[in-house]
Amino acid sequence: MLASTLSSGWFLENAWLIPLIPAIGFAFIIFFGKRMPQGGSEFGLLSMAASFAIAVGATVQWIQRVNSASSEGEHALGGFFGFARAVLPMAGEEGGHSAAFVEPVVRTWTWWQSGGLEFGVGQHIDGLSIMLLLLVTFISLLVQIYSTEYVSGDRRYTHFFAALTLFSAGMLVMVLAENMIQLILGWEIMGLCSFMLIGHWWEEAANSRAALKAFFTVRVGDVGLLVGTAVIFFGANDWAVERGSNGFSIRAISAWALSGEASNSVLFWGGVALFIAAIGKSGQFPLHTWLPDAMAGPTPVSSLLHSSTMVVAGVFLVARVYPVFFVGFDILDTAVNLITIIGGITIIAAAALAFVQDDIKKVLAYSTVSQLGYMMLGLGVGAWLPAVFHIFTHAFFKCALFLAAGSVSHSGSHHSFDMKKDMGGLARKMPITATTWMISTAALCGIPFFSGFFSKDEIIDNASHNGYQFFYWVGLIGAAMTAAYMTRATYLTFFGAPRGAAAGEHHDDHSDAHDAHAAHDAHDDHDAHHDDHHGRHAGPHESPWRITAPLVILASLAIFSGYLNAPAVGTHYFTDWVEPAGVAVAADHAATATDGEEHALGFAALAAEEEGGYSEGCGFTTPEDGTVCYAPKLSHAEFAWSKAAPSIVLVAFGILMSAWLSMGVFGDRKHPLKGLTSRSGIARRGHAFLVNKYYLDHLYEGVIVKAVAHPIAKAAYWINQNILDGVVNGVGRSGRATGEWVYRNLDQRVVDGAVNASGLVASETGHALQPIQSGKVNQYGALLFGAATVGAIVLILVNI
Amino acid sequence: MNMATITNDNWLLTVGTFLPLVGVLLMMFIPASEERTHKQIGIVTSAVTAAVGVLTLLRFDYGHSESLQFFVDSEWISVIRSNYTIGLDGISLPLYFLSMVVTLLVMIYTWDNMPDAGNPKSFIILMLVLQVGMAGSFIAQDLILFFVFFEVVLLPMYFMIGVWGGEQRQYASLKFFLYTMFGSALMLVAFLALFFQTGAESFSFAHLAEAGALIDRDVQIWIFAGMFVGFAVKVPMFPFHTWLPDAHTQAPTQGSVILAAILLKLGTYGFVRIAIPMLPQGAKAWAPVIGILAVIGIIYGALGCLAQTDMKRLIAFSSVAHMGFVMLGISTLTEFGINAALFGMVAHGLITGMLFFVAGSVKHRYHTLEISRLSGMLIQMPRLGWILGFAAMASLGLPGLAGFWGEFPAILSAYNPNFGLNVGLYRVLMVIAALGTVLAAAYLLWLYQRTAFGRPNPEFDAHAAHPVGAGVNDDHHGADIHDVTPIEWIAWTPFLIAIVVFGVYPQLMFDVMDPAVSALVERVGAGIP
Amino acid sequence: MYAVNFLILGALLFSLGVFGVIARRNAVMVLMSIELILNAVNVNLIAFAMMNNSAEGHVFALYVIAVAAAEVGVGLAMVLMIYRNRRSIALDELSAMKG
Amino acid sequence: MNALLAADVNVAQNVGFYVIAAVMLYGAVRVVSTRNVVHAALWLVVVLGGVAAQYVLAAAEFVAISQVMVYIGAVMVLFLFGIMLTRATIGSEDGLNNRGWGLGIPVALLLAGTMIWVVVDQYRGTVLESPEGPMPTTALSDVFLREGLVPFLALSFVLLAAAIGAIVLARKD
Repeated sequence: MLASTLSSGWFLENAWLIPLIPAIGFAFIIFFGKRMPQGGSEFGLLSMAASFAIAVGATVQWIQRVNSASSEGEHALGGFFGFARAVLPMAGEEGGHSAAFVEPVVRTWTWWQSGGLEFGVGQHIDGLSIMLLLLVTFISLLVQIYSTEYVSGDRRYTHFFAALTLFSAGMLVMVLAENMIQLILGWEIMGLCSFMLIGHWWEEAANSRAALKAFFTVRVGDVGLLVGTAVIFFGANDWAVERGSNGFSIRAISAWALSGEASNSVLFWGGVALFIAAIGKSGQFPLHTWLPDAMAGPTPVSSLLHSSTMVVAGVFLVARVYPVFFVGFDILDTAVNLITIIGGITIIAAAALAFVQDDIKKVLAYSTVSQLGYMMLGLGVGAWLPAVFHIFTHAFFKCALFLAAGSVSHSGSHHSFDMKKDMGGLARKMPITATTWMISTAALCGIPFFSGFFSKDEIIDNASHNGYQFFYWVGLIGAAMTAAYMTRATYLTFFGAPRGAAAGEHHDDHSDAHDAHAAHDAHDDHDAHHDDHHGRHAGPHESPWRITAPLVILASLAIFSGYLNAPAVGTHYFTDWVEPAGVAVAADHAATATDGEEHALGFAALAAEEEGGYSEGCGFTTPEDGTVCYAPKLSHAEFAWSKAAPSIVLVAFGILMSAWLSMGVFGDRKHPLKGLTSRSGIARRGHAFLVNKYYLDHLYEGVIVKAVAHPIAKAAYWINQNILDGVVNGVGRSGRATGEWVYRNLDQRVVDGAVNASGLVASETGHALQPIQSGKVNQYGALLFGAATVGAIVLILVNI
Repeated sequence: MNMATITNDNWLLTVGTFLPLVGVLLMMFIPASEERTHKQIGIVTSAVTAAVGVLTLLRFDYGHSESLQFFVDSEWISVIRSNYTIGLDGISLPLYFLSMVVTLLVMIYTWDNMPDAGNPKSFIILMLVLQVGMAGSFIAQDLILFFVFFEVVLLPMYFMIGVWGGEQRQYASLKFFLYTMFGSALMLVAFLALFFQTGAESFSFAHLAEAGALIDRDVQIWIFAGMFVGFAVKVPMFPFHTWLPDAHTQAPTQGSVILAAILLKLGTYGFVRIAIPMLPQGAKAWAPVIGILAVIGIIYGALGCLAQTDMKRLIAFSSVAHMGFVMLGISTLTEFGINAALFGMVAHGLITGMLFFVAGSVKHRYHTLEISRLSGMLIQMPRLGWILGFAAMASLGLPGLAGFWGEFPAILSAYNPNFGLNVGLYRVLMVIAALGTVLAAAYLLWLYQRTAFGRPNPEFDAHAAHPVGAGVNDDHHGADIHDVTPIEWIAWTPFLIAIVVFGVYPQLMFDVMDPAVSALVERVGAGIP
Repeated sequence: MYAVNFLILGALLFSLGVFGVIARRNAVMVLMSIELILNAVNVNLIAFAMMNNSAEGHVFALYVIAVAAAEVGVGLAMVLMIYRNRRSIALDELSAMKG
Repeated sequence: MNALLAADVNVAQNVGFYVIAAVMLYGAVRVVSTRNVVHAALWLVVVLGGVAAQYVLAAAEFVAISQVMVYIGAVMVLFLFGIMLTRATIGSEDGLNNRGWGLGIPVALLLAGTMIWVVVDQYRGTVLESPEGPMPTTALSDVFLREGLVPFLALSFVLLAAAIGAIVLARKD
């Protein structure tokens, strides 16, 4: 049978080990961590390494599987082209490579049952999950290595690693979730760990409040997740049960959504509910306020949260059950839908906010938000693959950026994150950090030939390709703004004159220093460490290898990861490996195997050829009887430098403009001695020039920046802090107030009052005790006989 | 019982239920002054009882969990046609066993946490009697028998609160007593009405479940109303809940734990086992009311929690919210909902019981439960702090812990209720209930942040003299502010393990309950034209 | 003559006894009221025995009398003891003392 | 009064019944209402005596005898001793009723009403044919020593226990 040629392998079969190992590692850390020489971090590292190894193995085997499949599907191309021309004239050139449907590797074990239905827990391995498994394990590993140095000597070192490991485990569970419940499981575990990690230094009220806020805001979104899951479940269940599956299984849901039998309203409302969850988790526009506050956590946490795990979860959710959204919001038939709106707003709003941050981590935080906006936008405009690809590339360079920022604060600015106070001119002191930072920045800005370019540009391109013209422009503007604020941050951190701690000063107001100070609270054994910490930080210097090594690796990936799918140079491996082919396959595949059976591989490729059911096109027309679709057939805009040109130009413009402004604005603020000499040297050469520069300076700072950047961005920021944030806090506060009121008035007065007033307990509520005590026995007598009588009477009445 | 019945070891239930009385008898003859002996007897007795419970678990035929097992049916009060009918099926098995385990653990906890009023003799005797009542209620298959056990529970708890309680114990205990008595009175009337309406032939559940469905609708509604009040008081549901916070706050730790873990379940169990199958049409008529009240309870309880300044009272209010979820599940009359409700009962028993244990220990150390005065628990006693955090997370329904499996399926089931109940209404209820989970997160995290995070309150740091053994890490411990003691570990570990195990692999319980529930829903469906 | 007579008499006595139990504060008085109740029951027993002339009714009445005697004995003894400890036999003070 | 004139009713017996009943009820009312403990005890004697008389009317001599002996002989004495030993004031005393004693009235009325209604509803018109001679004591002894034996023994134990208990309780030490 043809399917047998779809290769599989031990790693694919047992991918479920990948989340299991870190989970066990977590248990080990909790129970034995404190007794271990390395305080339990070794368990974390070991487990992550093991998971990574398995993930690599699985990836390799998956690629083999894909190749074996597409070799089957070769001569399905003709039909594919035919369809492509028929439906979408532009689609022909691309996608000749993803014709054959690659059966995911699904295994399930019975997890719980209800109403006679058994629901499984297991693995659902397809391109998407493979990609994320690899990504998450890899980045978690790097972050843990980095942390061994970064949080060394922390009083809760062990707990930190425990939480970190469990966090990765949660994300991994979610990534290979076979059904929605399992997805929720991973989703919530991550929420919990983010609470533990962001609030890691909970001695400071601010930190614990940030943690609370993060968990709470995400939890608000989770209502959507619960409701959405319920809606989809009951929508899909009957359909799925007929085919030996159930309404939780992700495959069943996808197939059902595309089967054409699903009611659109159910899909729409289910989609909306699920998307609300995604908004909360991925920090999309109205609910993004928790994300910057989450910077209260240690830097490794921020990097892990914002690169590949926590915030990506929302995007992953949308990508995972994409058919629901595809049909529910009928993407490709509209010029605007909920996802694109939210995504677009997020891109611009977050980017604008990033301009006015002094805290380097907050700049990165907002840039993350805005990049997530891109991913959402991509999914919204039907550019599934570019969006997923952007998750992939973004993870590397964003993680690198955060780690670099951490490295700066760790070794350069004495635990401060304030760019204006404590940084500047660090490029010379910390060459490696600076280089990696700038590479990653280039990638983030989308400068050609860096990874970010290939992913982000694809998204923007497809936006116009699929008829979302407006959001095409939003994307472009966003790109320019990204470039601008990143340039500003780069300049403030690494160029110009050193300021504050960067200049070796030891200012002792650590008001703004989040990190290690909280860690070094009054503990004798740590005080020693604390001191030599200071000692090591006599002045800015490069960080030790455990910090720089991950940086270098990530930075190199920030360059090269893009070439996995660089149409500019004609590579499309990523597309081949990750994108599910939108072809109809024989229906018996909807059945999920149970009891750990590997999913029966059936006539995937065969069905695809024989009755060319796919040529109708999944997601556009209903698949013929006996066939189901697991993914909509999407077309890709083909790449052309001409189309890429506008974004490139805008990016370049953004960079130059911002660089120019930055130099002007921040160039010679507050004159440290070093800066003065150089400037006086210039002064000797040409007075007029200096004066002019000064005027320009004045002009920029006084007019342009103040007039443009500040009011607008500040306004956005103000809205953010006061209105949106106010809502979140307000909800909490008003909830509290309502509670007070209800409790005091309703509960204590009305309901309770009624009881107390009823002569049995007491005539007056105030001194309830006195009357109760007096004549207890007699009152019981009265009560007893009274009750007996009443009972008797009713008996009689019943009996008449 | 005759030989035939002995062979399929149905002596198990009778023994398991009445074994504690042996201990009671024994203790009668030992002077109250020998406190250690009494505690030992208490522990041994409840341990043996639990052992019998384990044996029951082993002998239980999981293949037929929908049918009654260890069934005994022998003459009791033939005058009123009430028999000694007992049996166990998938619905009652978890609760039956839970009651035994909880009693055992509470006994162990009592070893060095005797309430101030002292006199362990009567305290332990009361707990043992309580155990008999609880276990009996879960195995009874005869209305009168059930009622007797149901009432047996009442008095010991009354004295527990009234004698070993806090400052306002008389008030709280009397309130508890009157509320429940009021409920029981109406309940008894409803039982008798049902009995006579079905031709006064037998009180056995099986008979009534068949005959009850034939009563015409209006009568069913009235009888159901009576049972509704009786059980709703015990649950407690929204308008009848005000006894709960007082009782919980005033009761000794042991009392609170047993109250939360088992007693509240008697009400919900009554709904599932008696009210709904025996009066299908009445149930259908009342279901929307129950659903609405349940959801009100969810939101209302959560708001109540947000308003609390006392830790124990907060936990008590959270019970109202959680039982709201349980009742919501029941009110949908679906297999999903009732499964969820049954799971929720056990989960809530474990989790809230655990929370009350922690609250008790906090009180024991700080001599206050004022949230505003507690702070930095994680520094002064990290282990206790972590346990509190764990329990809080479980309580707010985190997946992977037991609470989730009671909460989520209940919400899920509300999406389409059974037997043509008003779908629109229930979907609204579902959304509101889902919002309730957010509030749950809010108050529990708020509690945790206020009590566990931050730095210890100086007023307690002051008398932090010398480090004490238990659970030392690099923090110093006050003279009486010490971390979890060995006894507490012994008493708590089973709870913690159970919460995780059931959370990770819920099939353990669903597997037992589901067939029974399906059969039950089928029967209900048959009774609804 | 009519059975109703006896039964009504019993009912009235019983109710009076109940009233006494509820209303009285002095322990001894409560005991007396209980005696009233018991006797009311006895009257009924005898009446029924007469109705279907059998001896059981009488036997039961005798049982009741005996038990009543015992009850009074113990009850008064307790009252005495309580009085000795508390110098009062007012029930409400008693119940106030007990938790 | 038509009850009196009913053909098959022994008038004398009825008159006796009503007279005694009236006395008893009055006594009972006084028992629960008087302000004087001693008086209450004495009124109780009246009631108990009345009961005994009713027994006689109902042809239950043996019960009547034991009633007189046990109650009026023993129990009342006990009561008087109790009153005396607890130094209840011989004169009238206030606060003999507790607050909330009013609660008793409705309960009692309700109870009486219910029972009477039930009784009347059930036994209206049933006539107790006046028995030929008193119930023979042998019959009683038969019941006592045959099926009634176990309860009889149990009862004796109860009495014994009560006696001992009373002694233990009341003993000064």
